[in-house]
Amino acid sequence: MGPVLDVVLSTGFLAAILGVSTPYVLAALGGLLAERAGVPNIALEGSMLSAACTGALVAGYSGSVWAGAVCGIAAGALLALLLGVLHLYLGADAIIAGIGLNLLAAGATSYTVFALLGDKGGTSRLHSGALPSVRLPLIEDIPGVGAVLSGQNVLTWAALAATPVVAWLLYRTRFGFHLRAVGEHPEAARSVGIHVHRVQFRALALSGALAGAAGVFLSMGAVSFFVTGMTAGRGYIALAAVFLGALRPCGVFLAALGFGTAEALAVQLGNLDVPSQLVSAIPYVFTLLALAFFAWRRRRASRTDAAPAPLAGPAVLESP
Amino acid sequence: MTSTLEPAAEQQGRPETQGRREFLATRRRTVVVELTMTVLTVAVAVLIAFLVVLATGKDAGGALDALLTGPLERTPRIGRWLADATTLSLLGLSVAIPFRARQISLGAEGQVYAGALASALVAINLHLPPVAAVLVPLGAAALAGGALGAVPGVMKARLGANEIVATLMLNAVVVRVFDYLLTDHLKAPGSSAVQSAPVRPDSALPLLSDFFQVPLDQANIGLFGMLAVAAAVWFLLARTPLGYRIRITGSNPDFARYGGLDVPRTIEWSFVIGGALAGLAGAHLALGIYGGLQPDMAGGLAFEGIVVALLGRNNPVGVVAAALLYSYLRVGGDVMEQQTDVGSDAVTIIQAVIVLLVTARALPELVKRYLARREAR
Amino acid sequence: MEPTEETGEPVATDTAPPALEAVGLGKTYPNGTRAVSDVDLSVPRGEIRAIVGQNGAGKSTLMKLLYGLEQPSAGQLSVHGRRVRFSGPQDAIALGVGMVHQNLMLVPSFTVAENAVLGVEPGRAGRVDRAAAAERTAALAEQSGLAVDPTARVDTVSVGMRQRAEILKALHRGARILILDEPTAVLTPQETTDLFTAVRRLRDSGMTVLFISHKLKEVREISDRVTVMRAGSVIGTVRTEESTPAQLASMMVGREMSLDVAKPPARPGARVLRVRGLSGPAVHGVSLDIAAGEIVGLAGVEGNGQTELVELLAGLRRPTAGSVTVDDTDVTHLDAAGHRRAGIAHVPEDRLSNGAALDRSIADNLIVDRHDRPPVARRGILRTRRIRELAEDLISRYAIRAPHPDAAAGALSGGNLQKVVVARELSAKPRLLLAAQLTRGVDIGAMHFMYERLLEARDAGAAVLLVSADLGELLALSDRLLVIKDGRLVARFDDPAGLTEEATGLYMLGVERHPDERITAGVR
Amino acid sequence: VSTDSDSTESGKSGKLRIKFVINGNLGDRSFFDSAYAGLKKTEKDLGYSLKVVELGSDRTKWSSGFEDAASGDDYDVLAAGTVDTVGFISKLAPEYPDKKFWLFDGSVDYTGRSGCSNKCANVYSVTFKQNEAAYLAGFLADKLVAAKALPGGAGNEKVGVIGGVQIPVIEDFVVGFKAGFKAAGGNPSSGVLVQYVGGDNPFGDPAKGKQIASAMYGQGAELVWPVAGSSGLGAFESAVAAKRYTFGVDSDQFKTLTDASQRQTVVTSILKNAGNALYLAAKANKAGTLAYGKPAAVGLAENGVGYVDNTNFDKLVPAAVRTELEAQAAKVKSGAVKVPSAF
Ligand SMILES: Nc1ncnc2c1ncn2[C@@H]1O[C@H](COP(=O)(O)OP(=O)(O)OP(=O)(O)O)[C@@H](O)[C@H]1O
Ligand SMILES: Nc1ncnc2c1ncn2[C@@H]1O[C@H](COP(=O)(O)OP(=O)(O)OP(=O)(O)O)[C@@H](O)[C@H]1O
Ligand SMILES: [Mg+2]
Ligand SMILES: [Mg+2]
Repeated sequence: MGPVLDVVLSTGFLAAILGVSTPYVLAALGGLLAERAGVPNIALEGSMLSAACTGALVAGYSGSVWAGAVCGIAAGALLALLLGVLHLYLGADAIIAGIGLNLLAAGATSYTVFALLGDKGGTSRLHSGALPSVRLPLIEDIPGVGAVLSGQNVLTWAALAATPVVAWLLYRTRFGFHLRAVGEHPEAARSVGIHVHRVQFRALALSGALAGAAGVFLSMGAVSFFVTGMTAGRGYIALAAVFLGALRPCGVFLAALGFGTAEALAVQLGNLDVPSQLVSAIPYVFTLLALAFFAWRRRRASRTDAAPAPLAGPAVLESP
Repeated sequence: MTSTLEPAAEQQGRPETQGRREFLATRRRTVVVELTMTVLTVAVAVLIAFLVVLATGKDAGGALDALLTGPLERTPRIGRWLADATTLSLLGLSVAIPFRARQISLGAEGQVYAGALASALVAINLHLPPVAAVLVPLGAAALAGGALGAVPGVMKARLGANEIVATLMLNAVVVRVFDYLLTDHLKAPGSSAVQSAPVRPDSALPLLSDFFQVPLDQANIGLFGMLAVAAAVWFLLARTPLGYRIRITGSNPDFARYGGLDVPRTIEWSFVIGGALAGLAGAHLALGIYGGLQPDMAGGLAFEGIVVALLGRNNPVGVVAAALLYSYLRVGGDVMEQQTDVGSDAVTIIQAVIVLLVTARALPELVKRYLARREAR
Repeated sequence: MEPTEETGEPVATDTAPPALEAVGLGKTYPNGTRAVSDVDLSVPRGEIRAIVGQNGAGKSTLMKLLYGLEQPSAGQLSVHGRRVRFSGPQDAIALGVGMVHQNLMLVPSFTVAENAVLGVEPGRAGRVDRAAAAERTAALAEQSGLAVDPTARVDTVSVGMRQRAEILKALHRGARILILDEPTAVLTPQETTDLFTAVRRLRDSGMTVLFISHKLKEVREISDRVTVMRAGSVIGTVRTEESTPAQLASMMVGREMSLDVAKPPARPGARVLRVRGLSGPAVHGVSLDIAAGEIVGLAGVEGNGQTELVELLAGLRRPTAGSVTVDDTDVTHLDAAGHRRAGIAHVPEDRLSNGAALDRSIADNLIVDRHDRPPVARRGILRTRRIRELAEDLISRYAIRAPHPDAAAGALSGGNLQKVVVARELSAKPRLLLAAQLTRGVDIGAMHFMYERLLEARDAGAAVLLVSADLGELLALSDRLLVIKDGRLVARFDDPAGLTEEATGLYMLGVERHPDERITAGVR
Repeated sequence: VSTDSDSTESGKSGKLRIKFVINGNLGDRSFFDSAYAGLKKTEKDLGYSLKVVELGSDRTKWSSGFEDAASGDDYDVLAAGTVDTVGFISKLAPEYPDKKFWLFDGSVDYTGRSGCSNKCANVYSVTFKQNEAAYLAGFLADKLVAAKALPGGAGNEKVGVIGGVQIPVIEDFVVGFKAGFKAAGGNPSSGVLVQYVGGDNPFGDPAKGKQIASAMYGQGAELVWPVAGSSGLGAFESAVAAKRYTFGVDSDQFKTLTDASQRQTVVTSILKNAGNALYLAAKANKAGTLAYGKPAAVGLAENGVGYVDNTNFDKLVPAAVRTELEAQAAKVKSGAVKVPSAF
């Protein structure tokens, strides 16, 4: 246990947490935007996957990682927009449409990779490169902090920056204002002339773009190639973080970071003589306990203060 | 005090009956329109699938033929279709019940494993008289699934914890614990594959092929069990006080509470019953399909159960119909992948396109709107 | 008495085009309901036009057409003489049309100011300047005399303030034509008076106002002319000063009708409800008794604890102190189901949020309190035929205008939905009836009908607690009257006959107060 | 899936038609890909025809997929791999006695006591003694780290093994590796870090593979051996960043990796040569000497498993260690050393 403790307290571990958390944070913030606009985005996973694939392919063929990143993010946004078309215009249930789109992304990425490279496994034969890491010349030299912060991928920085940006967007801008109104009471928003669907489309595009950035991080940051199915359920974890974070940017960020920490911890604990399956269950048990604890505290708090009942419940997934 | 409203009531008498006739006619028409439109959308979806195949430059006609008629070509495929539909229906029903109470439970996956585990443990280890040998494991599966359903149910009903997170997390935990138990404790000695010892022959669900004397793959009496369960779920929802409570709670929980219903308990029951049904689906896999436990034994079925529930609009009859349709496409897809040049990825894409189009209910809406407008003139 | 068909020449003699003009306007909903048909309407600038009609007459639908929320299936619309086609409310807003909806359209988690500016937020470069929003709202509130707290979250403020926030919303958008769909239904007399002052002030500054109400007294007080609708059509438009309430009523229902409530004196029996020192959220130490066969009115300015008191008595909230017994059952710590078993029925003040399940059938809505016992259920099984019979019976006895018991409750008009609620609660043959805002939003025909049912219930031996924002209604129906202020009882009139609204208002506002001994006399 | 030649035509032309049924998907960078490559070679060299059926990873489809594949008349040999298909083959072989079945990386029961009712007389099955190759890997690993022989290394004495999931086939690698590590004088319980990728896509999650490898390097591993399909690809990136070393698996990853700096980290690759075994089986089949009806197991001696000895290996491994390794290999081949197995 001693050496493990050392490792856990090391700067390398803290740096690893940031890296591991990056896709969760980005995708969860994306999920948050969609959810707050009243459209549950189960297609986060699909957005991530298609972005990861597109990014690696474009970067590989064009030779520019930036072109790859932009196209990847666009692919993520596109898939979310497809969800918008299906749900908002064609009346599809958002949850099934999301599941269907995840299926579509899985099939289409694998199909494309095979059609282009003749390899079903992924794009590892293609030189696509990774997005650069950011070195922080001065901070780098500060013991402790330097090793944690310097050398992180640009998208990790983007993830850290995304949280305040999303919060600012939601609470300070006209767009965010409309977005929350649309999610909470679409009729009210419509009655003051807000184009509900337009706002929801934009929110979905942003949501997909953020999930896309998460996917691009996987294939062009964490590693530098695409492997079929490489998102490995991270989109669903991100979705859990959206709700665990109580639909608030800060909470969602902390929840996503919590998942990242738990996963990084599980990676470190993996060497102990504990069955690997049980170790990998730790983050989830931890989440369940946290969920129950926070819910219990919220409930107790609301029991004691005598505020009138709200007009409507918090925006949750729409009723099936 | 003379009622000043007598004339009003009388005046309403005539248009009332006319309104009633109109209402009933509209309702009948709606059913017909919905059915026709569902068939039409499926047709359009298949057409688009055809175009997808055509775009990949493969033999689209052959592929479509395989997709649409393949499942009926050989009796084992019919059996596979029915067996698949059995699991999917149970899973769809398991999701539909909490959905009716407006609880988005995504916990079917974990409940399937819990059910499979419980039923297999009983069916491997206990020596029971013939009929009990089947029923006791089934009961154990329902109990295990229900107990697992109770966890997010209680968390939601009593604490208000988000059920989506709770169920997703619980799935992850249960699947890992299942894997651990299977690899470290239940793996059959001497087997090089990770799988449990087979269930006792008495506990295996009797195969339909033994009754009908045609090879029907693994289709088993679980099919009839499932139909009975679907009927029971219909009865529960439509004809029992608990079902009424579930429906009302799903429609407006504030109203339910005001009306004197115990909303938290109703929510818990919806989770528990849903969990029990998913547990039965797990038992169907363990006792009927695999005859034991295997890792990853639910495949993608748990999530597809959600699709089926929503396609069937959380209505038991609809869910069974949707499950039959969906598993038909699953089998058809496999036939297409085996018999033609269309690759497994393209099959996945086609299935996704079909799911997406069938859920997109715009077409029926547009037609209905058109009909309403024409009538209004 | 046939009203004169009249197409509405402008009251003002100038030749300016009417602010609003509709020709042959019609609307059929996708489900086939023809809510508005062939309506001609012309409202000159600077006029307050009242629109009246029975529940379901199509008033709200007509207003939604004028505001672009619904698109007409026939006819044309002009604003200030310009032919227009609204593709959505944004078009109407751009032309200076503002609307306050019957069901308030506010975002619960936003503040009053944020709601007021929603859609036209102040601020530069895509940002929202919340301070400016609050300032502007405060200024507008000042100007128009609509008092609000701009920084309070909407879900924490009173209904009256929500209503005012809605009007500010329209004003903030620079509305020149203001549609008010039943704005007074939830207001106290004082609030109504203030609202009318504000509306007149707006009219005098050139605003055109369309005003919907079921209260003919208000209509006569505020409007210049009245347009009467029945079954989707305009029956006629009359000058307010030339009309009588009886004439308007008969135009609405299509025949003569009396507006008086015949109320035989009460014959109180044994005590049914006994409340002692009841405290809970917003309620402090309330003690009262209600006997069988009497109606006790509870007056108070909205937000003084009457909602909470009723919900405590209905078991929807938990008391922190005190006791409640009904007949001999101590229900203090029981839940809603326990209260219902003890014989309490409850007509909730907000039928949309907890009085009904809108997407369930009328039949389902009628059996919620008795779904698990005979005759509705036997041996754990629902008996659909019995349910159907029960529903048909209640629909015909309470004259609910519904095509079929299986029709969704949400498809009913407001008044008819209220009848469903009342039918359910009264048919339970309660020992104690808690009736909150019994006639909110229902037309005069239905209103009278409700009064009669209420009196019937009383005479059949029920104890009734009546809470209403309509003081006139309280005074007319109550056998005894209590006044609540800040969660405490402040006055008790054992014989309210001869009591005036003004006199009662003084107690409601806390200007006067009865001594405690008088309030608790006989209550031991 | 890609049919690699038209089955009806090959039927007429009398070519031997192989149908390769995969209970998974191609692209696993492991034995399915390797087996596919070997079978593919038979088309060119032996004039066979090949059709591939991918059943995907959804187990609910496997049983019927095999049943359906076997029922067609468009093949002569049905090839399948992994222990998970043993049950299906055992059931189908007696039902289709005129067809041949090739099973690799798993063995049917030829006694007739369970499984095949015809004692699987038409089944050729071959298993791989991956533990033997893993043993050599462990032996080599300890020799390298104990001697601090790797150029530019940090001089750590630990090594890491990354498995996909904890299943017997993977465990067989781990057990063999630890035995070899011990035989070389190391202490496997402190010197060998073992970790599994797990999760929703254990063999296709390179990001997680990279995290684990990084953690291992962080905990003082001098080299890491990923046995986790595509997840392992992340480990090579990690090795470059940490400036440490790796072993490859299943194919010579010094050749297959595209990135030059990643290639340099690959000391050797441990091969489990399914493709080669199938190719040899096909050749024997053509010659009429393929042994149906009894189990075959190929290890070091039969060249069914092995390690790669290439230029990088020569560069990185000191001559003394190479000699010792060869001596160990000879002992394993001769049976003088019995390598423990997870089965
Ligand atoms: N969205 C809708 N879809 C279908 N029918 C509707 C819809 N809204 C209203 N109706 C129907 O149209 C008719 C007119 O309704 P409307 O709301 O305009 O009545 P109203 O005059 O405002 O009644 P109230 O006084 O109760 O508010 C009613 O029969 C109502 O049931
Ligand atoms: N008002 C209620 N709200 C929520 N759950 C309830 C309510 N009443 C009973 N239940 C629970 O629901 C389950 C089913 O109740 P149901 O009314 O169908 O049967 P029962 O009343 O117990 O049986 P019986 O009809 O023989 O009296 C029971 O476990 C019961 O505890
Ligand atoms: Mg209205
Ligand atoms: Mg009962």
